[in-house]
Amino acid sequence: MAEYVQGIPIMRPYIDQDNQGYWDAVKNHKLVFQHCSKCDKYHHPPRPMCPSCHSQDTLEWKESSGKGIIYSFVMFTTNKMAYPAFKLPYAVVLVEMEEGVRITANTHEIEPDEVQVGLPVEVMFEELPDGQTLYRFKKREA
Amino acid sequence: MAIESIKDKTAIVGIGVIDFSTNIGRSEWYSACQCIKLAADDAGLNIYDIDGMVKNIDDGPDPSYVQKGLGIDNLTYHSESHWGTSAMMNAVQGVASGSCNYCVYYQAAHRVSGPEKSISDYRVAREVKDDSLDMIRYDFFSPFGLIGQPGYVAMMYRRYMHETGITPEQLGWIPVVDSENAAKNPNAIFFDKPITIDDYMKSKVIADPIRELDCAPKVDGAIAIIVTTPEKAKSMKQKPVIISSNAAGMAPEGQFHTSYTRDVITELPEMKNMGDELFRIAGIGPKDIKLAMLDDTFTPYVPLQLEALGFCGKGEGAAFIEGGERIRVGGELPINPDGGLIGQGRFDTTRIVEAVRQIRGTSTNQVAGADTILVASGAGGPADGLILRKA
Amino acid sequence: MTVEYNPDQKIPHPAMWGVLYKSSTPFWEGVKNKKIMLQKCKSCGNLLNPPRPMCPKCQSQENEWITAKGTGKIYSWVTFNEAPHPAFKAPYAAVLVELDEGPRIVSNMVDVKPEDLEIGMAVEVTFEDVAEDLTLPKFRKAG
Amino acid sequence: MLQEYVDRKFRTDNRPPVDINLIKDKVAIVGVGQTKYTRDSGRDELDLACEAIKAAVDDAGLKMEDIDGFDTFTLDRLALPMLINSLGVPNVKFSGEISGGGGAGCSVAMHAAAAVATGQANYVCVYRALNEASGQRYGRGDSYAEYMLTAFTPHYGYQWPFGFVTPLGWAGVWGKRWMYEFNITREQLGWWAVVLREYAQNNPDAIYYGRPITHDDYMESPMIVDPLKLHDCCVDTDGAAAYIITTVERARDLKQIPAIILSASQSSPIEQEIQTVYNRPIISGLVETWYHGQELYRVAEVDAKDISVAQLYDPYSIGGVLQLEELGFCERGEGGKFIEGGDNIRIDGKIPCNTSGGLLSEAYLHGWNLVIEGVRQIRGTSHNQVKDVELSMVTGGPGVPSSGIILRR
Repeated sequence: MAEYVQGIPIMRPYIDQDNQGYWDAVKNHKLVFQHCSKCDKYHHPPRPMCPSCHSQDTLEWKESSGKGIIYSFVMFTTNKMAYPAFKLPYAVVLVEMEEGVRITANTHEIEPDEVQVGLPVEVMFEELPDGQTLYRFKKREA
Repeated sequence: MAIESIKDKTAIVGIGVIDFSTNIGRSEWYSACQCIKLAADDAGLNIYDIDGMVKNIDDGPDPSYVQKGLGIDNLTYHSESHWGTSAMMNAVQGVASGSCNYCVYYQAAHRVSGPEKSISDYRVAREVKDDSLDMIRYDFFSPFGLIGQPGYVAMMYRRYMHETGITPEQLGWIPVVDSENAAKNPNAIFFDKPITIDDYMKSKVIADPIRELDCAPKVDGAIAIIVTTPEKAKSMKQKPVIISSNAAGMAPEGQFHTSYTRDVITELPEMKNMGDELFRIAGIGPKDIKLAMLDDTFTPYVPLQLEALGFCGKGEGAAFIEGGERIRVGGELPINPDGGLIGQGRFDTTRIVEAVRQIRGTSTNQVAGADTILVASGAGGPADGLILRKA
Repeated sequence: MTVEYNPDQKIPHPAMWGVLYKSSTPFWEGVKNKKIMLQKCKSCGNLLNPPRPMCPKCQSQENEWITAKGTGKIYSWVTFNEAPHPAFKAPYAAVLVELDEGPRIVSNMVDVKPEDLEIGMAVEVTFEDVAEDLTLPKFRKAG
Repeated sequence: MLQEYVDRKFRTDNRPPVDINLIKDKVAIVGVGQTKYTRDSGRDELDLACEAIKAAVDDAGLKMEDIDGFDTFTLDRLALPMLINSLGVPNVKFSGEISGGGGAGCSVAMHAAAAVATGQANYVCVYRALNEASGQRYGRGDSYAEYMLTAFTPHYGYQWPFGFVTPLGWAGVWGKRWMYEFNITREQLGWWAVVLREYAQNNPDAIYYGRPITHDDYMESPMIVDPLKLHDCCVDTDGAAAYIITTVERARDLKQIPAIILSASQSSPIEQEIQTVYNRPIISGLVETWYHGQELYRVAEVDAKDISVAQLYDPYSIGGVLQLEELGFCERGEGGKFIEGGDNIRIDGKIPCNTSGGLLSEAYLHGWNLVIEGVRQIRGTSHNQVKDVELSMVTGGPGVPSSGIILRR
């Protein structure tokens, strides 16, 4: 699943001071989430201050266990709504991580009919030819 | 018959300003959240009580972002506006119509270092040909090399010189007085000390007759202004600043700095329409104004605003500013005691912030008896303005 | 004396706005045929400049195109000492010409130096192929 | 946190009291206009907008110079000065734009109403023009590749790299979760599409006029992005529409029966994004719809059962059906059962919905066509007129900062 069509660039995030920690970690094959040490809460997507206590110096990056379950997903089956750099069909899964945060990504070696709500998955990383590092999810033992 | 007039129906109760810079080193999202936090502190308001948000369309993240950044439960009123400080009108209407309690107008724009720059670099690099990014009509100008606002304004200014005889030696008093005022304002980062008219005359002529010092520089900054009802304002931390009037105006054959097809191109009819409405709502006239916060993004617009708003007669704007005496603090009509945009950078909401400080009596360059202040924005295009007064 | 261009840079093309302002197409088609075309309201005779889909005087959406004489006077001008776009070599001037028919259009002069420009100078149109796919109406001193 | 959220009660204690609400009963929609809805207009958006606005001004019995305010989406590509230079509007005392895409479908009416109610403008024109079908499509994946490869809007950075660039895909994620949690079936969802298509057969302006479908057709239609089938998705449209808002007092002297705004509301609740609202404790509901609905009912001092007819913003069937739950027309999780067979949303059903064919079958005019249909139901001029309409509700899009209005005679 999620194979690329050659020659079409993959879109990328705009890195700024708020999300740099997140994408730097991905570059190093780590998944981190923003955490407020004072409120002991995770916030995703990362933001410039803790929405609960409005402080900045209590924000830290905590490494995720990388494990989660598929909370929901969509399957792109026609080119109408899909991004042309991806071979059809491909899934985008919303994964609820053990930390409680939900993130979206593509899947790795999961057949279309295996993609189901509740499937245990874990994160893995891949290097794209354009130098970008992205994460995906593969099956794991529950 | 209108149901109500907005006269005295709303008040400014909090302002938050981030230190301006040419490389702020933060995201616009951060700046938006932080300036609102500062404004809420200033007002003595719990951030979670904010239920309205308005902004200029190009300046900083959408209300839903800022709300998410601040953890606010629910916004019951939010919108965007294009020009000058016209979003203020949305804030006033939101509060006055009973749609929200506390509406914050935020402008978080990193015009030097922010994504706006990245987007334009990106477009140049990739030659993105997306027509939706060029909504404003320059198809009859750009092919001839008439590109950029200084050039657009210069075309009008040359005609203004021809028709009224205004000279650079007269217009130069705007940046000179701005620099004098800016030197007293720590947030006005472009002048440590005042300049002279000679300095102005030596300033580089970039689009003749426009000089470098005729144009406000770009800057990174963020400002938040909180609006509520005068009733709620009574129990808050600061002395409220009453919004006596608020209006906007446009006029036929208008374009952004390029209304060249009008019969007369050396007037600001949008500003005149706006000013007439502003004074009508407030029930006062130009003579009652103690201090004017005018749009000095490009200096030729200052004398034109003085004319359009009735502070002087047609063609008398140049004489009004010459020598600077009448527009300095202590003069007949002080203008921009904070240093204006020439001193602080292109950031329209600074005018409202300075007006609020003047009425509170906390300006770095206080005008005695500044209890009724006019704020004008959007010179050269759709105009908007406020009359603020002491409670 | 005419504007000099940097050959490796693309001059902004009016087609960039073509999708949003289709009513301008006949003007640029006219320029290709060495004519200045003006949009005129069929219902009230109002000249519409710049072109637009509806007449602001009578709200008619019916219009026709007339050919301008191509003569006019300089109404104002700007001299760029710094080029705001890489395709243009500074210094050069952009002039605002008031056509004898009334409308004002922006253009460049082909035979007058920026320092010799004057408001009121009588001018007439000429056409210059500035790029393979772009012809522009420009002006020279009349008479 | 989950429980805290599920138990969340709509706080009325901190809302401005109803008696100071200047919009309620004081403002009305007095003129509506639209161009032909097509798949390829061959005209620019400025041209389309001029035609629709002129039609709305004529419908109201006004002159163009009476208009002194404008409101639209931030998505709209027209620059206001060129629009008024074409229309011949001499002065604009108020203008505004609202972000959030289709969610602002009724916010624009609310802000126009606020401008009129506070005396800041007399006649506000709310307009939208788009060549969605023939031009750049908002909802198409391939259009992004030509457009921009970097997600300058921060939250898109977490979606775009994964080939996840279209609103339909984003919405599919919470739609799927809703179907999963409440056992909503595709068979049930199909009835939304089928009933709307029935309505379109009586509406000559609808793009799908003359092209009926059966429930079997729906079931056999191709999957576009699982969980959405072709007939679950709105119909890309070229066209423009406009309506005019003024005070009830001025409306009395005008040509049409005014559609009086009983209440108007907007909501952007916690963890709001553009469709990708995935970090809300629950995503199987539409919090923004629930909030704006509660506010609509609070200000109007009515309940769901008082609403005669509703136009619910439905860029995809799931968005329409889920709103039925959040607005209280049926219980939470019961949306699927509620529309089964379609009778509840048909013309003499419990709550007739999207009687012009909606975004699915009339036109995807970003909600303007829904407001216009809401007005027609009040005037009694709909092609699918509901009997004895007292209150006509219209809403803005789901999964984005949203909005709604209730109109009355």
